Amino acid sequence: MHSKKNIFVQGPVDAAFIAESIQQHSNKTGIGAHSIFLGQVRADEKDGKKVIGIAYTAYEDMANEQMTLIREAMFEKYKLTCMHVYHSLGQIASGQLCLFVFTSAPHRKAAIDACEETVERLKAELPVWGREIMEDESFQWKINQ
Amino acid sequence: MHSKKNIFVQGPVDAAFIAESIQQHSNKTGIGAHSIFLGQVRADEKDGKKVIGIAYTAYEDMANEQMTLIREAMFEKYKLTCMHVYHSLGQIASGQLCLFVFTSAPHRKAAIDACEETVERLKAELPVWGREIMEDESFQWKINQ
Amino acid sequence: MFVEIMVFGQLTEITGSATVALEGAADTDAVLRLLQTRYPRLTGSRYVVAVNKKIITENTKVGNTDAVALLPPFSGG
Amino acid sequence: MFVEIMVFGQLTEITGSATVALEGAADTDAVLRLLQTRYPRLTGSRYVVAVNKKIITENTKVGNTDAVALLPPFSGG
Repeated sequence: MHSKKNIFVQGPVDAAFIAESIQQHSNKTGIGAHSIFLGQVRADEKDGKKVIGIAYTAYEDMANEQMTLIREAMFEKYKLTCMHVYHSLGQIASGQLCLFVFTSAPHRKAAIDACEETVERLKAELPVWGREIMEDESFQWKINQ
Repeated sequence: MHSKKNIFVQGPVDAAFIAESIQQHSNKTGIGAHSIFLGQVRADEKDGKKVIGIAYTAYEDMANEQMTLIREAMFEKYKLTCMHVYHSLGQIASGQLCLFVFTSAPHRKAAIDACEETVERLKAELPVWGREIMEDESFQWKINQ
Repeated sequence: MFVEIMVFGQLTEITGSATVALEGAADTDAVLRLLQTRYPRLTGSRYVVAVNKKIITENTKVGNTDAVALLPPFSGG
Repeated sequence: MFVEIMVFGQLTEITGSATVALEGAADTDAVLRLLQTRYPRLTGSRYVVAVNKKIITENTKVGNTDAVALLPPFSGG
């Protein structure tokens, strides 16, 4: 469970995939709580131009190794049953999902805290870059808050 | 959006319903983050007997009114785009989902904080009762931590 | 004065039903006295009282149009 | 000594490609000096250097089997 996984998926995360992931936990009857975070591409307006999508690239090998470290730290710190992370690569249109973080635990506090901490850490620590595509086909590089 | 809604569903919350709820937000392109909490019935062991399910009852009218107050407080306190809450009634087997809290916002902090606070408040404030059904058909009333 | 009391959760095991009709109670203190006389096990039980879907913390007048409810500790979610 | 440098994100707009081959750099300080000479706009850019998928904070020896990468500020999620 703690070995190196590939978190990247080509294109958006789709809702059916999320449903399937949730469904797969119904036989883990020690779980009492799931916490899910979803990142959705926002149609921000920048300098009067609308963002129509974000194109994601990553240093995939390094990101997957770093994610393994984050995952191990989360299992160390919180009493978790499982944890799954998926990040999109390629162009994701506004309104589509680009990030799916899913933690499960016997009790809610562990699931909720681990999910939030994982989101914060992966935004800060994973070598992933988003290029915002504008409606006029110009672009600018995303900056995380 | 802030008018009184019915949060109760008969039977478990199913994964396909969650997927549909997520999907319905893809046209709200001001959203950047979704936070979801799911409660799953745990197969706890109590006095050597396994919990096979929980039967939920509620003072529905009062719970829906109280949930309206919580919802209004969340929209007041956090910059949210939307918020949805569903709670099961009737018997829910271990491994099935009994609670679905779903908050969406332009930015992650509001979505995450509102989701967690809503979960805490609804567990403390909604007149809902769970009766844990044991494998030998005996039962005991659930106590929230 | 006729009041119908709604009873929930584990308290229904004491009352044997989800509603209890009471005669001659004009306020919540009187309601509780009558109920505890009829169902002595209520005395040792934890619950709060709601009138018209609001939890009350002091004695409150009630009549036959009021929704009075006994609520044991919540355990939803 | 031949080193291939991986370049990511907005830095690829400066280098014009995702990899840059360098000759004659034995450590990361030398790599950066050569890169900044070849691509002057790098000097004003924010980035960190990773060697073998770990971010380094001080000068590090590199050879042709090491994975050297220039990483601008992350913006995933």
